[in-house]
Amino acid sequence: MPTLVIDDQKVTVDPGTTIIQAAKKLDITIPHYCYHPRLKSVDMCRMCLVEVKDIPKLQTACSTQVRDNMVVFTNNQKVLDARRSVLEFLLINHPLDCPICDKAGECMLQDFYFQFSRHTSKFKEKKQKKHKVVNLGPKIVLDSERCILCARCVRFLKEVVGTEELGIFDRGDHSEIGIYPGRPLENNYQGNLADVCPVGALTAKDFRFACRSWFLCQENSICPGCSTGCNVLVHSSERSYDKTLRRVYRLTPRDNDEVNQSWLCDVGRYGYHFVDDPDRLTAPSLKRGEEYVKVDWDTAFREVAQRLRGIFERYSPSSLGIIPSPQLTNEDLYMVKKFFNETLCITNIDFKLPGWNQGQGDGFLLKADRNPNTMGAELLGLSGIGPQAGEIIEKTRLGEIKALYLVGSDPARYLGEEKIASALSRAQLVVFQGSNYNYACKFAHAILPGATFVEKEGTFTNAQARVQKINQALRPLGESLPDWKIILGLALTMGYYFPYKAAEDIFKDIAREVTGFSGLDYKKVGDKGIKLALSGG
Amino acid sequence: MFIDVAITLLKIAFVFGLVLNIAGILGWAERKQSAVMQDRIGANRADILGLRLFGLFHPIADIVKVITKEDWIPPGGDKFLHTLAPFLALFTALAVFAVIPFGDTLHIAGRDIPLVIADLNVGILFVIAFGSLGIYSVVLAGWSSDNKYSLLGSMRAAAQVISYELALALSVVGVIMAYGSVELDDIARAQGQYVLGIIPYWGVIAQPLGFLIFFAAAMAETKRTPFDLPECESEIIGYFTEYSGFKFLAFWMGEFIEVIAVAGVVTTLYFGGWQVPFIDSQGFFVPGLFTIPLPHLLVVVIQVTAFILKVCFFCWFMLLVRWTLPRFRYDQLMGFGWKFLLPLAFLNVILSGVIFMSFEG
Amino acid sequence: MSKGLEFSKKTKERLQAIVAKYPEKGAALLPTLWLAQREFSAITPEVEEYVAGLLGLSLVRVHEALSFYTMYTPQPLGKYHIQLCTNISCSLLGAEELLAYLKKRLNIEAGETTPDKKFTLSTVECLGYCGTAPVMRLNETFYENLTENGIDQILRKLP
Amino acid sequence: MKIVGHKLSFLENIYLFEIVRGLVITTRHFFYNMFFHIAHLLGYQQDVEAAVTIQYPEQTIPVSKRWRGVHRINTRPDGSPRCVACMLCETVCPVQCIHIVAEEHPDPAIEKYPVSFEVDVTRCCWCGMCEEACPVDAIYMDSGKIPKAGYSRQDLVYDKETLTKEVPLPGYQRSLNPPGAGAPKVNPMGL
Repeated sequence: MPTLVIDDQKVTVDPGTTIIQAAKKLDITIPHYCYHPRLKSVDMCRMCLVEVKDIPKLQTACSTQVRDNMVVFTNNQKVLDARRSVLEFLLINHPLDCPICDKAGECMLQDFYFQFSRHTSKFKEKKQKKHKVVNLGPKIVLDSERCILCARCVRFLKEVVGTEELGIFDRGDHSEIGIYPGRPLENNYQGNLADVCPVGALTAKDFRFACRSWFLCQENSICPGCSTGCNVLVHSSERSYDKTLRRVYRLTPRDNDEVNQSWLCDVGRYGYHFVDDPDRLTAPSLKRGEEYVKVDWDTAFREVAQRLRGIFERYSPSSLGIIPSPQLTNEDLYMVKKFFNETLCITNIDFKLPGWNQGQGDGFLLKADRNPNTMGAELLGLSGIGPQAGEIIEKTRLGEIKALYLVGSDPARYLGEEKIASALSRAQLVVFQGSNYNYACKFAHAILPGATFVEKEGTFTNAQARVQKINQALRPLGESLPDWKIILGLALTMGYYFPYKAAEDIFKDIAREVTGFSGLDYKKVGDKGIKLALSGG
Repeated sequence: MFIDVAITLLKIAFVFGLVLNIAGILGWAERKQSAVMQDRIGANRADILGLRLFGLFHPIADIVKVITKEDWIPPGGDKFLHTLAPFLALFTALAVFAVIPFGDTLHIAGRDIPLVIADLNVGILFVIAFGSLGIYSVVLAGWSSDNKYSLLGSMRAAAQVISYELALALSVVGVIMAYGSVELDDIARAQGQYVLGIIPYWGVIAQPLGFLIFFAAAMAETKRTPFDLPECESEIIGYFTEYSGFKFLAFWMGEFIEVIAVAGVVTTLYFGGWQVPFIDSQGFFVPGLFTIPLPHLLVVVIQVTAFILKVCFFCWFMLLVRWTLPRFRYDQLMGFGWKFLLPLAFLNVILSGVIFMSFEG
Repeated sequence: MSKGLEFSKKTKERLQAIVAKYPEKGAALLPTLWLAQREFSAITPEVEEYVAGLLGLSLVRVHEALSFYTMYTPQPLGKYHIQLCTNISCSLLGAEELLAYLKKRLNIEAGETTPDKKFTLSTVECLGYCGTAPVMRLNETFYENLTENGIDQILRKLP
Repeated sequence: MKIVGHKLSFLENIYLFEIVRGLVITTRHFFYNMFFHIAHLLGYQQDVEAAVTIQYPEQTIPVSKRWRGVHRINTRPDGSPRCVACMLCETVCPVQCIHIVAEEHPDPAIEKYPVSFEVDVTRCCWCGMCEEACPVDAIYMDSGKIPKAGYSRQDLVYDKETLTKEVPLPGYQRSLNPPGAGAPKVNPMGL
């Protein structure tokens, strides 16, 4: 175990560690461009030069491995001068168009220039003109003038994705990143290129010019795209800065060694648009004749409660069917179970609609099961109590089930519109609770708007049985509410009181009552999540 | 009999027409006069077909605006009293004019027509009584508005008016002593005498201190700056906060009519009423030297005109005061009324008594 | 997806020998490209694909090498490739005039090929003969101390 | 507490004389102004001012060259706004009265342009920081105009077309590039 001194601080690290990693342990940040913790070091940018005692020339911190008794200076005049000079070189042909560059505000070149350089350019010649707005593929745009040729993107595609779609062509100051002519980027991970790029050369089309980065708030969350449960940051703003009036601007991956490292697949990354989609349900509405009338929550609850009770009184609990969705959080699902199953004794609860987990995975991050909380729904026992979800729909068609309560699920997506139409049109009462309009809403007698994953707090349990927390980044759109609150309100209207004030209270109860969750609370789940200890799982 | 009624109605029409018109014009005059005093131009935007006429159309525009406004009654207020209050304010202010003589007795077609609507023998008491009644409108307005600020405003107003009522009434006592009558026509007539044969024996000569007290107290009664604490449109909230539309206009007009009423009473009590110096029913004369006879009708016209001009002057003067002096603080207002004006009024009564007694004796 | 593009047997043998020299097949990219250029006269996209397939490299890697080195050409050249140095020493000694002369004589611009596919004219940076500037390279032969007359003679001698 | 002021003399304490003094001042103004107002009406003494007021909007006060009026967006030679939608003015604006929506410009050399550029003059506090922040010489407040009243809030949200049409008041232009200028003289971004 070599022990070395970095800027007068002693640190002991594993053999084979590089200086930059050792410095990170001491919270010393060594500026760098080409170095990326998850990619091989290539010493391309020369930004991370540090002085090592007894070595006359400066060394690259990203590739120099530590030795015992090494003495490293990351901040002396020699190093600062070198950084300044490197930056001066990097900026020779870099256009000074930060105001229109999408990366401004989160650009490492900009940051380090202000931190270390602040030189006035000595370069009097004309700047090298390169290609601008190069279309690399369906999701990424390249601006070669802004590129500093750190090759992070090239290496990412080579080392992580393995598709090798980008290369550096030409020579000297003509060098440019590019695709092989006529072969655009096609892989499912190209969204990461914009994150990986330390400058504004690679920008995501989805985010391009939509908003300046400093207008955005960031909140830790979990990607709801599949059962991997990649850790993400939600970048959002309550005020809209673009024509589509969106509030969530992008999802970026958040480091988690256990789940997604530093990456995020495009399916999840660009799957957030439903949050601000025009088809969002924003107010509770009731069917009056053929029309839907927007009402307030109390009215909606009263009506749903009254009709549910009517069906209860005329038939039996077995004439009610509940289909929750594995898109919901543990807390939402627990409320569904607690109220409908344990309190109202309805046994027709199941989330496994036929084909629920048959998407297409890619073997890396994207899983075939496109639901973030399948494992949670299983653990909470929302399947296997009674008939399968497909049977519930079938029973509705046969008239055995008179009332159907859909919590966030979209049966038409799996079963086809025809089947759903024939089933739901038979039911005496269809309640749809969810965030976006779907085909089943056509038959709903009451529509209760639910909040999306960025608008509520809660936990997801991913396929590895890892409980991870989502945080609220935005206020729920319109009058929508988190699903657990809707069920809580409905329960209260029907005369059942649950003492929950926040999602955290529900989680405490889950921890108390559900095997596997025992002893957990939000603090223990933390930002990185916690893996459940499941016996025989 | 019938002709008497007709004549009375004619007089009423004349007086009220005059008063209401002057009140309307005062709204314009207040803006224009304050503007001119303050080196401004003043309201001049309302126009009819491009004709602006120095902003004279503004009162009309105001009326149009005020009538088309929503008439709003606070849901928790007393609907009847809320509606009654502004009209009470108008009524009490207007009633005072019934006893104010605006000219000498007119001899026409063998009839003696006194140029006063109702020559009550308790004229002064009538004036003071109606002045006091005016406070009802304020209190009712404040109370029926269901608004604590309105109520506070009206309480302020009630306290203020009652305080100054005393000084007002006591200052008038001096005038009664001087002319020996409470009938306004008599008082006006008595002011046709001359002191030392050349100085008109007007109230202001007989009662200089009384005049000041009366004028100050009367200003306070009208609730205008510097005594405008009940309203204080600009900062403290007054009793007509909850009034809008025409009812607000009624208060507004009531205030101007009060101004004219005060001007009329001051003219009658202290500035010779309809008397014009050196003109009497015989004609123009220089005391002790000569007389130029004038026709009776001309004399009456001159006298009525003089009365109107005097009233206008005092209206102007009261506007002048309003745009010159800043507002009292409330404790200063009460202190001034009780600790200064009232003792002064008593002193005036005693002094007047002593002086008149010694002259008669 | 080489559309029927294939090295001749002789070239294949040479390639075998070259590849054997390197620990990794991919390292033989440059000589293989050189062989390909000889064989197919230019490294067209089809050739790139063929080479990439032969060496188990991605297309992008082959294209990187192709774009980096100037002696590989993506377009077919004329029979004679004239590369005239226009760097400092040569320019000082009249390379610019020579270029103008060549352009006039061949009736093409720099970088173009004559319609009869006989000549291709291109300008290059230093060829390493500054001591005997101006210099031009005709295919693989270098000509030093050039003059207009000298060029005439050289070109006249060509078959 | 410190009481500032002087002790009132007896005459001042009576107030009566002070009141009269005040009345005299206002009366003097009244008659002086009244005289000249009437004289003006009859066409005399036009050169004597009897009122300090200005009859806005017919008359306006000549404003300083540094005075900040309604915003103006400077234009390129082709008449399109110089703005590149960098949103720095929106960022620096202390009252958030600027709202820009950016989009890709067909010309890759320009790259970004504002699809909508709105200034809410009801919110604007006329601080001029947007002028300072603009890196491309696009927004100026040198139109010398006061925003006119509007019948709705939306009337007072000036859009891109309105702002582009504004021209600097003659002699008041602060930009070195007049609207539609050819070669930019100030060229921080090569645009």
